[in-house]
Amino acid sequence: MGKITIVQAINMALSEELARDKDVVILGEDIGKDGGVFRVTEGLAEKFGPERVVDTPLSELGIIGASIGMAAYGIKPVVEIQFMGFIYAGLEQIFSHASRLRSRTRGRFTAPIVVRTPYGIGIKPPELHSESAEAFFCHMPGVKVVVPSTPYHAKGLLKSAIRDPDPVIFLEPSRLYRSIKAEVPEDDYTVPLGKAEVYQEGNDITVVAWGTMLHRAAEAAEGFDCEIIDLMTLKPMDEEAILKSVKKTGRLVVVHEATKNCGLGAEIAALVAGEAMEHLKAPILRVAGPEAVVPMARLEDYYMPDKERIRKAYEKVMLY
Amino acid sequence: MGKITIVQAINMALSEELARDKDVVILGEDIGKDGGVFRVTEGLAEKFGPERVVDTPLSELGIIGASIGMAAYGIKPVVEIQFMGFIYAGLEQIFSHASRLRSRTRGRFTAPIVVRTPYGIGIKPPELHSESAEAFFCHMPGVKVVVPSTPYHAKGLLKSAIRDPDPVIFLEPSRLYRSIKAEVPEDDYTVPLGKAEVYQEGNDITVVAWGTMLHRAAEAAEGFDCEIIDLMTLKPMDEEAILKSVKKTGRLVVVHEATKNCGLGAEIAALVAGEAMEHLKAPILRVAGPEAVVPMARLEDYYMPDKERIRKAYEKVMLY
Amino acid sequence: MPKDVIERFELEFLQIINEQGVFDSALLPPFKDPDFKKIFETMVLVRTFNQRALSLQREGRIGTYASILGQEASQIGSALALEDGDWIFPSFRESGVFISRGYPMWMLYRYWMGDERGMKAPEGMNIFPMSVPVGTHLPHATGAAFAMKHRGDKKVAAVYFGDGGSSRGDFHEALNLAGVFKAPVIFLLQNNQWAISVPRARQSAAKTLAQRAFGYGVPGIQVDGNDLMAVYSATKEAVDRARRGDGPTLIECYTYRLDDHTTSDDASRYRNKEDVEEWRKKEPMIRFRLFLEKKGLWTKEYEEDVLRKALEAVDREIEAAEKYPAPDPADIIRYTNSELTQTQKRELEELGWEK
Amino acid sequence: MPKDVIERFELEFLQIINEQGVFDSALLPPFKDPDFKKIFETMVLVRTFNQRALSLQREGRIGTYASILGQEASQIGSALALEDGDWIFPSFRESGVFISRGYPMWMLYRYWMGDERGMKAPEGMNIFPMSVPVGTHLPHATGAAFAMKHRGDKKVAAVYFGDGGSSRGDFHEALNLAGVFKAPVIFLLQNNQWAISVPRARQSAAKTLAQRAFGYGVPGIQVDGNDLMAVYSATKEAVDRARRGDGPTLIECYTYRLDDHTTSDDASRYRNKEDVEEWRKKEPMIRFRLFLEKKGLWTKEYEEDVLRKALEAVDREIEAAEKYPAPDPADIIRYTNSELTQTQKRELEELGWEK
Ligand SMILES: Cc1ncc(C[n+]2csc(CCOP(=O)(O)OP(=O)(O)O)c2C)c(N)n1
Ligand SMILES: Cc1ncc(C[n+]2csc(CCOP(=O)(O)OP(=O)(O)O)c2C)c(N)n1
Ligand SMILES: [Mg+2]
Ligand SMILES: [Mg+2]
Repeated sequence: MGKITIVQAINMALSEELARDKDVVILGEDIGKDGGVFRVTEGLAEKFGPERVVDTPLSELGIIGASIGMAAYGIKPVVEIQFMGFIYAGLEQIFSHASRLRSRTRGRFTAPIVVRTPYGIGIKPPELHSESAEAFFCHMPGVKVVVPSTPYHAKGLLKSAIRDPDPVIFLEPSRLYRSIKAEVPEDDYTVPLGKAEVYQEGNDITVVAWGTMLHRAAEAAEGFDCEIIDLMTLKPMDEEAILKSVKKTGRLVVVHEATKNCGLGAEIAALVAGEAMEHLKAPILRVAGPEAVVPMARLEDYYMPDKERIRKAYEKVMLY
Repeated sequence: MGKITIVQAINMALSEELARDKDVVILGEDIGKDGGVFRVTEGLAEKFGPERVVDTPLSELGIIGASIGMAAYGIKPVVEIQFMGFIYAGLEQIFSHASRLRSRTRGRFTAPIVVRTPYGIGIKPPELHSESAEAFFCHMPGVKVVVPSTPYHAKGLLKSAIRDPDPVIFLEPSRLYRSIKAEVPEDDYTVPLGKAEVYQEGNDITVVAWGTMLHRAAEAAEGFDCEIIDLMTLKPMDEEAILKSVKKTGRLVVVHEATKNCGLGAEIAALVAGEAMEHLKAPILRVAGPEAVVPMARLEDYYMPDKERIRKAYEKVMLY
Repeated sequence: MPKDVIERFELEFLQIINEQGVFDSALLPPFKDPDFKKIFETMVLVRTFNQRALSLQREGRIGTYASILGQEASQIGSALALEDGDWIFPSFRESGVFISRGYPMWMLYRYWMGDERGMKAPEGMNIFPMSVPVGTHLPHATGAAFAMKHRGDKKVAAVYFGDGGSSRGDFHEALNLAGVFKAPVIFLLQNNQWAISVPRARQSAAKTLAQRAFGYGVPGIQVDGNDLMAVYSATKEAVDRARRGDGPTLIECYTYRLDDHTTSDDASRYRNKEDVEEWRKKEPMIRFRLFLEKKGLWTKEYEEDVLRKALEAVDREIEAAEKYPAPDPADIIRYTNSELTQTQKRELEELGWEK
Repeated sequence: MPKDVIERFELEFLQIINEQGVFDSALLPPFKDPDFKKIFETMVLVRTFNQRALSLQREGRIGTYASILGQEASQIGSALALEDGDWIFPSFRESGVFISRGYPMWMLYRYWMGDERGMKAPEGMNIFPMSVPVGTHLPHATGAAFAMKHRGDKKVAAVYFGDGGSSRGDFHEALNLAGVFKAPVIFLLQNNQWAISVPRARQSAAKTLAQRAFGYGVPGIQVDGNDLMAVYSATKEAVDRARRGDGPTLIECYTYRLDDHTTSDDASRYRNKEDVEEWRKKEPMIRFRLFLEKKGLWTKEYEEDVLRKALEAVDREIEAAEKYPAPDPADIIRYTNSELTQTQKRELEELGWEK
């Protein structure tokens, strides 16, 4: 089998999970005949039927809310939200219910839903189609947040997410959907949640990133001895992996697309400032979106951290 | 006039603003005859009539959404959400619309709404009545977030919020509502948004807090030389005030009720770790809620940072 | 071609036993005499539970409590139409539903004491925890019903919510999805005329809330919520329809909240005594007692005996609740995820909660 | 007492000009001949704008665009019933509404080029920016209408949204609040039968979407959305009612999306050509042309002339749009708040966007 895209890898994971377990049901707008606006679910409705690949009304609150009841009953819903900018209507369902059901009933009921949604900047779409609101979900105890950055991880992480006993928000970097290709095993492997991976080893700067920014941070690393960590599970975070690396390098740069203020970069910086201060040789820098919403297409490129901005941060921590 | 509570101070601010400007309208569940579940709006419906103190259906999304249209049209809505745990249904309206309307129309339309809501832990209520979700709103560019910690500031900040041209989330610490009293001038003063205040001067530790935790952090400070900053406006944050103090003390402790992960404490820690690293003599510590939702009454006291936990942090940064 | 009428709707109202205890025997569900007595006994038990909860709150032995006084028929009548495997999604004002489905009363008291363990429903009892954010649990019922259908299980989901809850977007999306999915779910709208201080007329300009059903292509009916037999009968019809695979129903139980909203509320601030007194005359126990009497099933001694037994039972439950060991603070963290996270392990240690 | 019918509803459908151009003169709004011609000219202009947008997109000169082909009557007919001071809350598929209210076409093109400045409505023109998150703008219209009432202004708000949008909780809460507040707002549901690939029948089990109105105690009507006169007439009635102080109305315009959802969509994946062709025969221009012809107001030469002028006008607008200077990156930050924050000042400097 040749190299495949993230879209195909996710499709493969969904297809395999639908085949493996009759209780897996996927729901969302336009995921049936249309195969999803990004074609992630292409072919699944034909293969598994409209009762398992369910086209829904335009009802984000409703389908996320319904998925909680489904999951509590014992089937396994995988909800697609068409773009992350439309997940906010379901935020109350996720935060007030999915994240708390286990705690509220001391384990009697749980809500192991998966909510998949494309996120991030970089495809010059209409407004609200470029959101990176991962920090909201990371601030919700009881919720897991996952971002794959390669086709291999996309498949393995999604399978883990589907089999996970907790609610998982699965964020798919829309810019990477078709822009990178890689070999992906056809067998049934998983990539564990909660574990980061060293994407590139190095000694001088620890760089933490995910999604599109992982690749950009790596491109920008030329000429620097960066240890680049692909965080993958944003929540619960692999603190040990980050601390271990920072203890080695003494420098930390976090790169993300979301607006800087209260983004996940803040948590990573705070973790290190609290637990590894004595190892730091430079300020902790965050390269992130400014205090503004993501602009429309004409200005999009200005907003998103680019190679130059990232390199500046690397330089700054090295020169400190 | 004698000392008054925060409830009374807010009532006074609302009453004065309703009297000052015919276009001020307050809306919410049970704010009319009932005077609000905390009696914050007591007497206002009688004074200003049901067209200006508007009892609404149970419709958080709807009233926050409607307030955006009202504000754009030119009247001044002040929405009460009964408890912060019920604001989530309106989060999309705040984030996808109120926060972006100015940017989206390059200033042609704006949404200067005020959303008031009691927040925080400490009154042993039913579930979801003890939320501290300030970080969500701080992560929204275009939104201001304000927390008063004394009756004086409550009145002055609310008046500023009502007159502010941007959307403001005004969080009222429910535990402080009636537990502290102070003299509050009867005249028309305001306390500016965006400015922190030094609540107590000191030289060894900068402590940043707001709401209930401000008072607790101060109680815990006995025997330490703490400079305690009452942040008041959580967004936009008074970075200068924080950095100035940390440059003096070299130590930072942030105290908040919300779960630590991706809470506002992370942003404050990250700011300092990025901008004032060279001044730090100790790790940055956050005293905050654990990775769990606020429990019900029987366990509530365990969750909320107490004097002992705060003192431990002070000790730790001093002994480092 | 001008202004053709393209659809017509009729909304029905069902009452079987009126306020004087007079009943329509053609409509009376086919219960046996012992069943009627059993129902009365449940009403007494539920009311006793409720009265004791109110006094425990006054004594500071439990926290805020939401009384169900006046709503016993709506709650018990509907719960009675369900079967053991069915799933129930209650709001916070459903003691009567819990108790008539056999939920341990001591656990309910425990919950109102502020202890999550009270909502850990016994295995096999599919009662979701009370939903505190009003109306937000409706989609859960739709989802569970979808799952029942998916699995081919002949079960139904029943969800309880108030007139206030009917104004939330969750109501709309849950009913609309249920209609589209033909999901076996019964929407039991407990219209008790008030959402704290907001009267029903301020909640919506619609004359009834049942008529919302038409907008979703779903059957809807308004029933006299103080008539247990009417509530039972309408619910039974809806349950049968759902179990047959014919989809959801919206039932508006027209009743009245006789007490304050909760023990934190003072209803005298916003409604007048006379109206409440009018409704007190229509409360469901009076009518059911008259009905039993007409059927020769009621005597004063019988009721006294029932009440005494109920008081004893409730006392035992209170004792059990009160002597239950205090919760472990580590539970705060422990039940957040399926496994402890790295952060949580560190926190448990730092907080000294680990054993 | 059993099952009394307590409410009855009838839903009406309005058509004035049928597919053959035959019209009911009793119902025909009192337009003069030049008005009818002006309306036709607007239809041509709107369609020209739309066709050019589609080709600009194919040439890579604008971004994703949502065609309105087939919906011209629903959009223009309703917009025509509004007055200049009224407020309009459009979705992203409302070019026809914008243009018939006089919104500069170059600004619309600019917007679809990915430039926020295209939604900076000219002063005095109260058109909200297109709402991208479907259905979320309905409460804004209710709120603006509330404000009009509060100020005693004799204005109305009109909000446009689709069949998909009607499934969202925002729809429910906005309509319910409008009913309670008796707010002067017209809910213009553009039922074009599709929400991307989801057909109307999958959006709700209800036969019509107009019947939702009953659930809010609000008048509702379904109109032939391809009949401009019917749309105008129903909207005018609703606008008059609202302006009189008699509250909101829900109007379902029954129409059809003839093109792909947007330029990013391929509708052939999910609907068959034959159905689309059936609807193409019913599209609003054909019928309006026949109507004009019957009234002796149409000739081939007239239409050719109108079209030529429209093409010229649209070309000028495209030119204006394309030569408009590029936006300033500092605008990204500058328009976030009323004033720059400390963070933003630092960021502008760091990013080198300050001038
Ligand atoms: C979403 C939400 N908003 C507000 C509240 C506060 N609150 C608790 S009960 C209640 C009224 C509920 O009215 P209704 O739905 O009619 O139920 P009832 O109390 O009458 O049983 C309110 C406003 C809440 N719990 N949840
Ligand atoms: C809340 C939300 N969910 C999903 C989308 C993606 N999306 C854009 S348009 C559309 C369909 C809208 O259908 P309808 O409301 O009928 O309007 P139409 O496109 O037919 O004009 C969808 C699903 C969105 N923009 N907003
Ligand atoms: Mg009620
Ligand atoms: Mg549509």
